[in-house]
Amino acid sequence: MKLLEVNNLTMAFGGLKAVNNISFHMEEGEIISLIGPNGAGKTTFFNMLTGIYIPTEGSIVFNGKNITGTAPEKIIKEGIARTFQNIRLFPHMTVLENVLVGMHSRSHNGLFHSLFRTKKFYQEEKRNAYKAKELLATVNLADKCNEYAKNLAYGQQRRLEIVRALAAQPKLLLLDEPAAGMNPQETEALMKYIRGLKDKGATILLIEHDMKLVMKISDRIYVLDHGVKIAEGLSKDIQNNQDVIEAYLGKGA
Amino acid sequence: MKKVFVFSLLMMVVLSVLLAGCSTETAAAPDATEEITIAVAAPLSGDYAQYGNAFRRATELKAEEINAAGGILGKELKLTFLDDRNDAREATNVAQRLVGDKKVLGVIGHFSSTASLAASSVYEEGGLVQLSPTTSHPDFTKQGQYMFRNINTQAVEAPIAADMVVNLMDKKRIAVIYINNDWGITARDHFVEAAEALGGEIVAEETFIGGQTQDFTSTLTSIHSKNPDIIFLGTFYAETGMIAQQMKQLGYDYPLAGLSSLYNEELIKLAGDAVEGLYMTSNFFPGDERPAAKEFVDKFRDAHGQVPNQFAAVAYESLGMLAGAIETAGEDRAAIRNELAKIADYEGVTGSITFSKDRDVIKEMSIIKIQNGEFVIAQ
Amino acid sequence: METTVEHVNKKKKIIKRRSMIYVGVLAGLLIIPLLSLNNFTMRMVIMAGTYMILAMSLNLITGYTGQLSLGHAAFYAIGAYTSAILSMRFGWSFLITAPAAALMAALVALLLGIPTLKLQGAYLAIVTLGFSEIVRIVALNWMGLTRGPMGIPGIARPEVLGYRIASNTQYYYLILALVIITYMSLYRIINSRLGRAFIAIREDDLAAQSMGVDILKYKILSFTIAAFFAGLAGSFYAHYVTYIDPQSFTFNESIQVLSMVVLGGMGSMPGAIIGSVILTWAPEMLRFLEDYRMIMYGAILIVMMPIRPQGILGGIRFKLDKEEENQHEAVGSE
Amino acid sequence: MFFQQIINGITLGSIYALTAVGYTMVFGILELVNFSHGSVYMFGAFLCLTLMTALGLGFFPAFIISIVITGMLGIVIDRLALLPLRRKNAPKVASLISTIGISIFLQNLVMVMWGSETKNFPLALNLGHIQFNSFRISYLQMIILLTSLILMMGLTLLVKKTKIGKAMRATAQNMEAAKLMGINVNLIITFTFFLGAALATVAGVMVGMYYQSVDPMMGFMAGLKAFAAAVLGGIGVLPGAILGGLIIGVSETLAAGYIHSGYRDAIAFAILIAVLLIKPTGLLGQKVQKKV
Repeated sequence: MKLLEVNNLTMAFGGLKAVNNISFHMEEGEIISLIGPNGAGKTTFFNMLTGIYIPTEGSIVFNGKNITGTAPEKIIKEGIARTFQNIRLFPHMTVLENVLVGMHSRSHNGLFHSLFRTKKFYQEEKRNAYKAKELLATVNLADKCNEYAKNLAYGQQRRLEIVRALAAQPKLLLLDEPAAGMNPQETEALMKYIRGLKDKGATILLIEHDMKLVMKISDRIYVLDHGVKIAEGLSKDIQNNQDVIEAYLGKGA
Repeated sequence: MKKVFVFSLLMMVVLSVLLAGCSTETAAAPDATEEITIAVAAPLSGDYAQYGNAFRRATELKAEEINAAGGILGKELKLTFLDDRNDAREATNVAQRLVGDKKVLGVIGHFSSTASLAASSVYEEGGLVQLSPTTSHPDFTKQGQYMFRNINTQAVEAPIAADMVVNLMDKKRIAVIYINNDWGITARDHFVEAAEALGGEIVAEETFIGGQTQDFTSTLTSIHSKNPDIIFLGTFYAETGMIAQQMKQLGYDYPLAGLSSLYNEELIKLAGDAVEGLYMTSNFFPGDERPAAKEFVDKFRDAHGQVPNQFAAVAYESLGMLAGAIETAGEDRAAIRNELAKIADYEGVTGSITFSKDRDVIKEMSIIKIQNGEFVIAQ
Repeated sequence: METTVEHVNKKKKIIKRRSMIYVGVLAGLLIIPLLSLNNFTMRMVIMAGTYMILAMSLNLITGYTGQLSLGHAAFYAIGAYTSAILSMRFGWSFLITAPAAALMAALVALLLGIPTLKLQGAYLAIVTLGFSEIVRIVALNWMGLTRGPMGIPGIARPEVLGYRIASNTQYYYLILALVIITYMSLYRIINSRLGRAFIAIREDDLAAQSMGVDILKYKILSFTIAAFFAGLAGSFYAHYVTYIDPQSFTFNESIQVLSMVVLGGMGSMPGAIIGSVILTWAPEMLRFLEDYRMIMYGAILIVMMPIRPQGILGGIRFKLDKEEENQHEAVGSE
Repeated sequence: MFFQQIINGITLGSIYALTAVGYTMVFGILELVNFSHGSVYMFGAFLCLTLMTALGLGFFPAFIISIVITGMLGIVIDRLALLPLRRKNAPKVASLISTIGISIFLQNLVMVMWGSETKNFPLALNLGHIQFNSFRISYLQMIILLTSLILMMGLTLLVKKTKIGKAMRATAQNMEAAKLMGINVNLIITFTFFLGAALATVAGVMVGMYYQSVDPMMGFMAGLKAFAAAVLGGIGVLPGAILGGLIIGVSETLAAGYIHSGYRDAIAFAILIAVLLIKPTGLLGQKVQKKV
């Protein structure tokens, strides 16, 4: 069944159409990559999916429900979680707390339970802390629990951000350039990690510039340029697509 | 362990600050010192510092006189000045400090009702005389047995002003501008009541927040549309300067009248001919020919190069009365209170002073006006 | 990996040490009046306690949630007036007027917060400032309710369970209880899902939103909780000084509390406490300077900030906070 | 009466506008809620008065000297109090507290130096007025409005057309990037403070002259109103400061004239809040696009 279906999505800022009439769909369990040169509208597309921008036109149907224009804090409850291109962790919170904030939408302790430290409060806190630590262990951050996020190394911060998004138990994970700034070894590890997620049944939409990574793990690829979808298909089709080569290297290449 | 250390350090800081606080004050019982201490508590910084400074200059002058004449009970009078910034909270701190300092035998202060009323419960509990030269709030002396004031409440002054406006000046249609504080409101209430009883008609009542409002044009324009005969001012000199100036700029020409609060040489400098012909009631007037007043004005002028205003005058005589009470009662706070309450016909610079059984005063008032850029007696 | 036995032992040790610290601090605080401090010192301690409540609560908005409020005095005033009016008109006791005052302040904050907390930075700052001016001006003019500038004198001294509070020692224990209640409540809120949401908003509101934090809702919640405690402080103040008027709740009061929070360290509860102690005492300690007192006060603020811009205790995280989390883990992994 | 009230409102508004132009200037570049502006404004007025009365200077020389001296005071304030904070990347609120410290310091310094009484400020530009049927306008009122408009245009030109103006805008947009582009950010900020303080003096002197009085607390409310006007118009938008000042002035005047004089400031603030609820970034402020 289709997990995500996007129809004729358009986002205009003033006269400029950052995303123009894009249709798009995803099946459960797929890894799909969104590629294209800088300024192609990829991140804008993510921002519409996560409710940060309200599309000028078009609709987003997720899991059979129209979520166009839903606020970001509700989108995550629907099951879409994301990371950011320029890492946006909570720098003065510990690693563990960052992950716990990721669980916000899946936990319930309110004022009453917090204030009176009820049994329910402790149960949830313990459960969450346990789960968070399990998740952190999957990216080798278990021993950094009480470090401030700002004190982590760059690659660790990237991993923490992914874990924070996973903590919300999303049906669809959006990763915005997760390999940016990583060295080849780190990229390799990241690739394995993403594959591991897929094996556990995760559905992932990826924006990435690292073509090697994209080609190796994507089930399908969408290519954007100047807000328009110029190609879609399997990895090898895209590699040989004339339009894509032109978009990346300029005409006449 | 480090954090535990930080935490204990924190507690130590708190405790040492507390202990340092104790040492700033001598909690010792009164010993046979050669000094008699009286405190003056008033705003010496902040918006109202000018009034506190008037207190300070006048009481310093009086203390010099007393010491020159041999002091109190043969000991030297020492004044201690405490700044309350005209802030209720700080006034209570000051009061508590003074109550705890057994050397202090009485307090001259505070300046305004905010400070005086907030501090009064502390003075009352500590059994220390609080003689405020200026607090006119009707509830002030009801706070306890140790509260005294040396100024007419508006229950006394405003009807005199109403009589001045309606009968002496013969103006019937009256617009009132009053400052939105306890003094201004009481003044307005008593003035309006008395003026209406005398056959006057109040055509407008306008207010403003002291120290905050500088622009009176809209108020004056509204008043102008009511076509009054006179504008009566329940205000202080600083605003009055602006009101008069702006009235002139707007091209309105109404006679002005006000209360003793307007008396300040600076008013004429501020407003020039815009206040020419202004009538006001007066507690104290430097042109007063009585010897007590004349002597005070001369001495004050010599010491500070300026003419004293009424705030200085009432502070000056307050200290005189308190010193007199100590002379008779000795160094006992309760006895001083009882002696002070008995004071009758004290010859002060504002006239003869007698405390009523509620520790209020009733003073004679004169009417003065501004003529050729000078304050002169009108009646 | 540690064994289960080690875990349990570690946990016990942590709990033991923690309770020892708490007991020690509490004992220290309880015996302060027995040091036979004079009334003036006691008054200053009590005043510092009142400001601790104000500063800790403002810290929740400004320090933890990252929203600049310049109008904390408004809620302080609302609390004081609610308490004074209920006590004068209906003769209600402190045990009723204090919660009523706190709830009233919280209610007003809620109503103000719903439309305004979507504003950011300086825009929010001016709105809170403007609101506190409005509150003061209404208090000045609404004679029928507040007696305007005449103020409310003779507010009844508190009676707690038939026990009349009158001396400074008794007031000390009352304010101590209130400070502890405030500290405990705020501590629990901050170290919970709510607190993490607040801090996340401060750290990065967009990321917080993307993680499911309803920013507006949590800002309103933070604002309302803070107002609740400011109202409580106001109620205590009214029943302690026994006279209130609008002059006591000016903009300067908001600024004073904000200075305490920033000086002590934003986002640090002990910081807010230290800040209140220092700035309550500073004007009294500087009295010997006479006329130059307030000049020095200003200079101290100017000099202190660059020395520790994050505040005295800002950025220092007490182990106590973290231990609680570790403890969850330990239990969770058993 | 209505026309007169509108004139009254515009005059009061232009006083606010004059103060707000300088305020919004510093505000726009540093995003700093600056509580020292009001006290610098007061200091400038006292300085000018002293130069006139104690040294017997004429109005214009005194005016210009006090602008320069107070401008330098602005530099001192920045270098001593705020630059150390920028060096340490301190939070904005820390700078806010520093400006509060400066304002307490200056107010009390002036009080110790010149006393706390309200002092007469001579009406050096007594130019009379024009009388219409039912209302009148004085030339001084027009000069105040004109001055604020001229300052606004001058500053706009400065910011848009000159090299230093471009550097100022770059600094406002992104301090780090400006640094990388080789702009001496601290110099630019210090210059902004010089300008801000000089503008505050212009306002302080003009207002002192208009009311013919100065006192040490005069800057407090003026500073708050300038802050309000600057925010209402949109932070850092120069024409916005004028518009904001005029709106606050007129609404305050009409509130005092037709509703209740005791509630004038409350009504002005209520209008401010209401406008911000509709336009959360001020009347002329740009809607900020979320950066992701």
